Amino acid sequence: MLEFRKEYFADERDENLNEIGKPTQRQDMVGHVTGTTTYFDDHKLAGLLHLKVLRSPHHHARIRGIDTGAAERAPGVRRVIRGADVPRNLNTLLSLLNFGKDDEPTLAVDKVRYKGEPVVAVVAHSEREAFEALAQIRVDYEPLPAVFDVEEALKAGAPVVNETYPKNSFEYHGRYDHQKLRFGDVERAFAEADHGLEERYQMSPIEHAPTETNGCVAAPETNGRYVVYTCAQGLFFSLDTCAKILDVPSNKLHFVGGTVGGGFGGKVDSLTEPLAILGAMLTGRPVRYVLGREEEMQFGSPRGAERIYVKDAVMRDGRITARKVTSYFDSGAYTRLSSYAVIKCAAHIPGPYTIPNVHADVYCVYTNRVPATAMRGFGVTAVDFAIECQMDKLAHLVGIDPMEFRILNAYRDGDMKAHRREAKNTALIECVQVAAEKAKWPIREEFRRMSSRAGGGGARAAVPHTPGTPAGGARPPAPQRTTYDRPPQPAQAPIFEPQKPSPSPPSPRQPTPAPATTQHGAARFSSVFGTRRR
Amino acid sequence: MPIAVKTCSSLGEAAAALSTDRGARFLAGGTLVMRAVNEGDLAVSTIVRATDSAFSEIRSAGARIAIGAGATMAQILAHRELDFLHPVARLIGGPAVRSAATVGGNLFAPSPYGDFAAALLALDATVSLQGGYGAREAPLEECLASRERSGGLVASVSLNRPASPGAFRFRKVSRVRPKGISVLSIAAHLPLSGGRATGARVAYGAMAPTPIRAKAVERALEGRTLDTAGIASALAVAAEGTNPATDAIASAWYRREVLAVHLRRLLLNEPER
Amino acid sequence: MAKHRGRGMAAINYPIGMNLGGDPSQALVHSNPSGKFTVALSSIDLGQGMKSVTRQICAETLGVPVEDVYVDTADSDTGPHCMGSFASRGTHRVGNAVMAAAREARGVMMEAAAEELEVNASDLETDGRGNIHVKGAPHRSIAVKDVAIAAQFKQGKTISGRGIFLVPLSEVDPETGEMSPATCYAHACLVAEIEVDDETGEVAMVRMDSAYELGRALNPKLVEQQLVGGAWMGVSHALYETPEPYYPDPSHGPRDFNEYVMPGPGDICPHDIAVLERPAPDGPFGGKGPGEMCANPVLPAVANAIFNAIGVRINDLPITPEKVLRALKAQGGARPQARR
Amino acid sequence: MSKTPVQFRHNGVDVAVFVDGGANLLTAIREGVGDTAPKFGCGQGTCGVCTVLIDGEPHLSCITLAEAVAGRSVETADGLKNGPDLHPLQRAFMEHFAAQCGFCTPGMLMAAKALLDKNPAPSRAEVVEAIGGNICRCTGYEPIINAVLAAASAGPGRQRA
Repeated sequence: MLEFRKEYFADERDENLNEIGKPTQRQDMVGHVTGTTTYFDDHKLAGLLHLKVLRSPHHHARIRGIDTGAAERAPGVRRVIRGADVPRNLNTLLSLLNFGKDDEPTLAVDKVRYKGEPVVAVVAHSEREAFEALAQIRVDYEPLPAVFDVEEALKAGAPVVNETYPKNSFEYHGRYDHQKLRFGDVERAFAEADHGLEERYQMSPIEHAPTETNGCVAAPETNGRYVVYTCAQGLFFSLDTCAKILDVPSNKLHFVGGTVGGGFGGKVDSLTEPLAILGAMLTGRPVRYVLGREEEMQFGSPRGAERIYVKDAVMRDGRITARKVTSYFDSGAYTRLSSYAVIKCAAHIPGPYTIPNVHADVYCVYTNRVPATAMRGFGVTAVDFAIECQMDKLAHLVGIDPMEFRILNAYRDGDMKAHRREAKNTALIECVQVAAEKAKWPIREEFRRMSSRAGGGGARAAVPHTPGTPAGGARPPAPQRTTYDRPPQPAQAPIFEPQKPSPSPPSPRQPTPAPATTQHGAARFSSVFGTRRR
Repeated sequence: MPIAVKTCSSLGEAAAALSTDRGARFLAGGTLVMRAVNEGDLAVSTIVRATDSAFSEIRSAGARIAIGAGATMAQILAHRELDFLHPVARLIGGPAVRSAATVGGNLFAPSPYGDFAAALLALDATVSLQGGYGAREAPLEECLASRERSGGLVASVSLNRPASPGAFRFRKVSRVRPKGISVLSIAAHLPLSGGRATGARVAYGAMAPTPIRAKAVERALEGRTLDTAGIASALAVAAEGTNPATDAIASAWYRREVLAVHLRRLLLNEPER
Repeated sequence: MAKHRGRGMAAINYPIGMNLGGDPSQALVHSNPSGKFTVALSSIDLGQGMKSVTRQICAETLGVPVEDVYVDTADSDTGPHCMGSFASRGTHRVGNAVMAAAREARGVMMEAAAEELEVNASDLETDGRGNIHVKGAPHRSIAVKDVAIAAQFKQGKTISGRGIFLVPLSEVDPETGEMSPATCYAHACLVAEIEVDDETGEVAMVRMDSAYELGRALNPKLVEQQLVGGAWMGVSHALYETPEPYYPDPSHGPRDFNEYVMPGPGDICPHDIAVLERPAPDGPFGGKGPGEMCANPVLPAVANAIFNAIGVRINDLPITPEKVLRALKAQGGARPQARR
Repeated sequence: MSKTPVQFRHNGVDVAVFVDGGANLLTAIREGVGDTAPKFGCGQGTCGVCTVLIDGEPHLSCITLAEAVAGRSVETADGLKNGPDLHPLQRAFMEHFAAQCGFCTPGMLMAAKALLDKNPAPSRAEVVEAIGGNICRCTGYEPIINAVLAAASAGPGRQRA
């Protein structure tokens, strides 16, 4: 059951549109119900070869030797691929945004850092022959102590998971092992609070479990190009990642995809594309590399676990006066995208509430498990769980209805957020009011009358004194509005522009000098942190 | 080596093929063998099939019922005289699994699978084992205990109809509805004499490496009424002889912890969650 | 044995688009000689409806019927650059890029129509049914098809447009965390009602009531798909799924869909949803993006409902029967809280 | 590698394909016949995206030995529509927006068809049971259940729980 509550924010909308707001049928629906929607594995290619990988049976081990002799001679085998065959066998996904150091091989060479890490790939005529060849590969491992707990991993003397980051934590701004968020003075607020509450929350990893597993088919095209049928969630993200790893110009690769059997974040990592293309390059034949379901479940990157400590100060009248968060992202053995989730998490704290004193330290930690990646709600789902459980406990502590407690502390238009930007276009209060009404959960009249559009700003717009930060505690807030903050556009205003060149994108707030040298052939999309490598 | 497929017209021929080839596996419903083949299990080099129609026949004569090991869960569900087994068969997989999964295959399904086998245990089933040179009968319990090393082929299972329609009870506890695999399952045959249990049979699925009889419970129920007081001593020994696994579905601790709760609910006919 | 019902709630917001910017998407729109339009993207439809929502955005902007637009997301040779489908960026970022491209194409289309009708382009408007006419004079009209033919074969114009939407880079202050992480936010509040079996620790969903604010709902059916499916995933995250059931011990990971537990069709509960629309000033027709945030309020709402039902707090996800049972035993049994 | 010929009826048409030893029916249909409507989701018999009907009964084609369908009749989602006319289940799935990524849809439709062919007026519980072996990660199942109920012909079964 779904209803639209058009009475809310009606003055901000124009309902006189032709196509927008209509329940138009999906463009892809006929294809879906007739089974004719074409996914990456639905292309028929003559002479198709199959690629399978040998994975580490150890969580952490040194590789003393690899013997692929018997596998190379096995029936049906066209090519055995080892780390040395990969042109650039070290990468980090966000190097395309110049964020982080290359830390992950396509095929492990000296060491395996998680159970399931790919070590050798075999390309054979049939899947059965590939499996048979894999069974004939001998790898001499020297098992090493492993670490699985994020807080254990940060202790002195913990096994070093990933030598690129010898402290088992991602490096931020060239100097910190975590991302900081500082806003106001939490310690003073704790000292002055009526109540304090500190709790620990833990989210286990989560598997994306799309019904279509990760995979691709790569095939030689004409002119030395390779076509790749893929389920990548970012077509160019994967293309440029492959161009870098394979050290080829990006226009040698032609990616075809865009129709994916579920992703949820699990198809961002280019888990199969680089090896499949390399297989096609080395054999001159189409190569299919599709993860089996057990591989997908056990070795496809999951949403990483998070451990979160939340400490709050609350007054008897229900005002939350401080929130302090320490959070650990379990990145697994390599960075992939967890470094970015940390930033997103830091920005999200303290949740959709106006709290005058906020303090957070967020860590990206390496452990000997399957590297984590993005998933629906990346960087936010777990911290929302922690914050909202905490909110329930605080409401209970001060004896206020949890709905009213949310409304009381909700952020409103014009309030200053902890990451020092003004809250705009907020609607938390209205959501609480409507949910309460639907659930027949009584809230008092004064709370039913409150609005996200009133009562914010003013004193709530100030950046408070923040100890330990540059003099005065606060820089003046940076410009609030980007070039894209257009006023609401009445749609019947004629959507017409005479032909002219597209408006050039506004320049970033801080101009980004072109990097002096790129370290790989692929174009770098943008540079989140300028040219400084962190 | 490509996989060889041997299609045999008789079970004897199939049993002979199995006994001479270490890489041979008997294909019934496919839920175990085809999965292994798909996943590159190199231990399977030959698939042996039987086309003998008797292999999937269900025959009832009086109180005794013989079910061909190749009978599927769907066949069980379609057979009116096996209505007491319908609640069991209906909880095996989804409909597509039930049109393939066989009674014989369920005897070899690793824990936590094997709920149908647990039901058969509670019904004192015997199995007919086909070897290369002939057939023999054995109690199901014995067959399960030696299933990892037995070379024979199960041809059929035989069981008696429950003493009365309400005497056979079955519960399967799973996390997912309608198709979840077992946290545990409990089957019980509870004949009553003068309102008291006599010759009770209780079996568990997923409480040990194979489905097992709960003999301490059976003994404790003897001569008791099926009410709170009457079953108390049975509940106290519910976990005796169990050796459950910790797996993705539940821990050994949890399985042991809730076993007596579910046993009580079964014995008292309390509603499930 | 006792079953205890409880209700809990949670409220959340969610940032739209890739954190920190540096987040571009491009689109190309062009007409064939019959006035039918193609949108070329390299963006990904992974079920969320990328093709469908950008098709509506393009049709609305051009002023033509939606059937006259087709979106192709397939190919890196023909679709211009897009970062990809993640971070709830699709509708907002790609939608804006398509709008910009469609606006440019519309500009050419209107000039071509103006030339045919011998009026100023600024005096023309589209009727949304495939025609362009003089404002206030609907009889002075020309079909988009005829405009396309004239542009192609007579005037030598390409009815096409390019669009890019870029959220520029924002730095993060190392000391304070000052940053511009997102351009707009979606919101939600959800009430979960559950039932706990205090002997087994099993938690069953009873019902959910929710309110989601997600900017303008560009297609209400696509919104419904996200909210219904997303809330199901939220229940799954709350009570069922993980590849490491005994985290941080990595053993006993599931290998298939029997072992990876997620709610089946027999586990779902009624869910009543209200949708609020506060248009995003920078969104395409005010759209934000409901795809990710829809799952998030369910997790804490369920945890809070369990407290309401039996008085135990479970701080570890997923909230399995085992965790509930252990907590109940530690507490010495259920302590139901005041009914809500 | 030696191949084995298998003949069967595919959506009403006799076909013959050559398969490897131990090949499953899904591979025979996708690669041999060229019908890519049934999908590979697990190869384990646990997800249902490869569901087809064999002699009218639902089966998981990934765990069905290809040779075992010799002489039998196999139906896939590709054969659901009658010329240009969509099957009532297909129309109902469209009307109820019962697909997002679409990957589970061909298998889901066949599981539903197996039900409706035998029980044209199922209860909600019967629909839940019928699709219980099919995983959908996108929709939350509710629209699928509603679509199957809508596709079922009207009857007293619709009113049952």
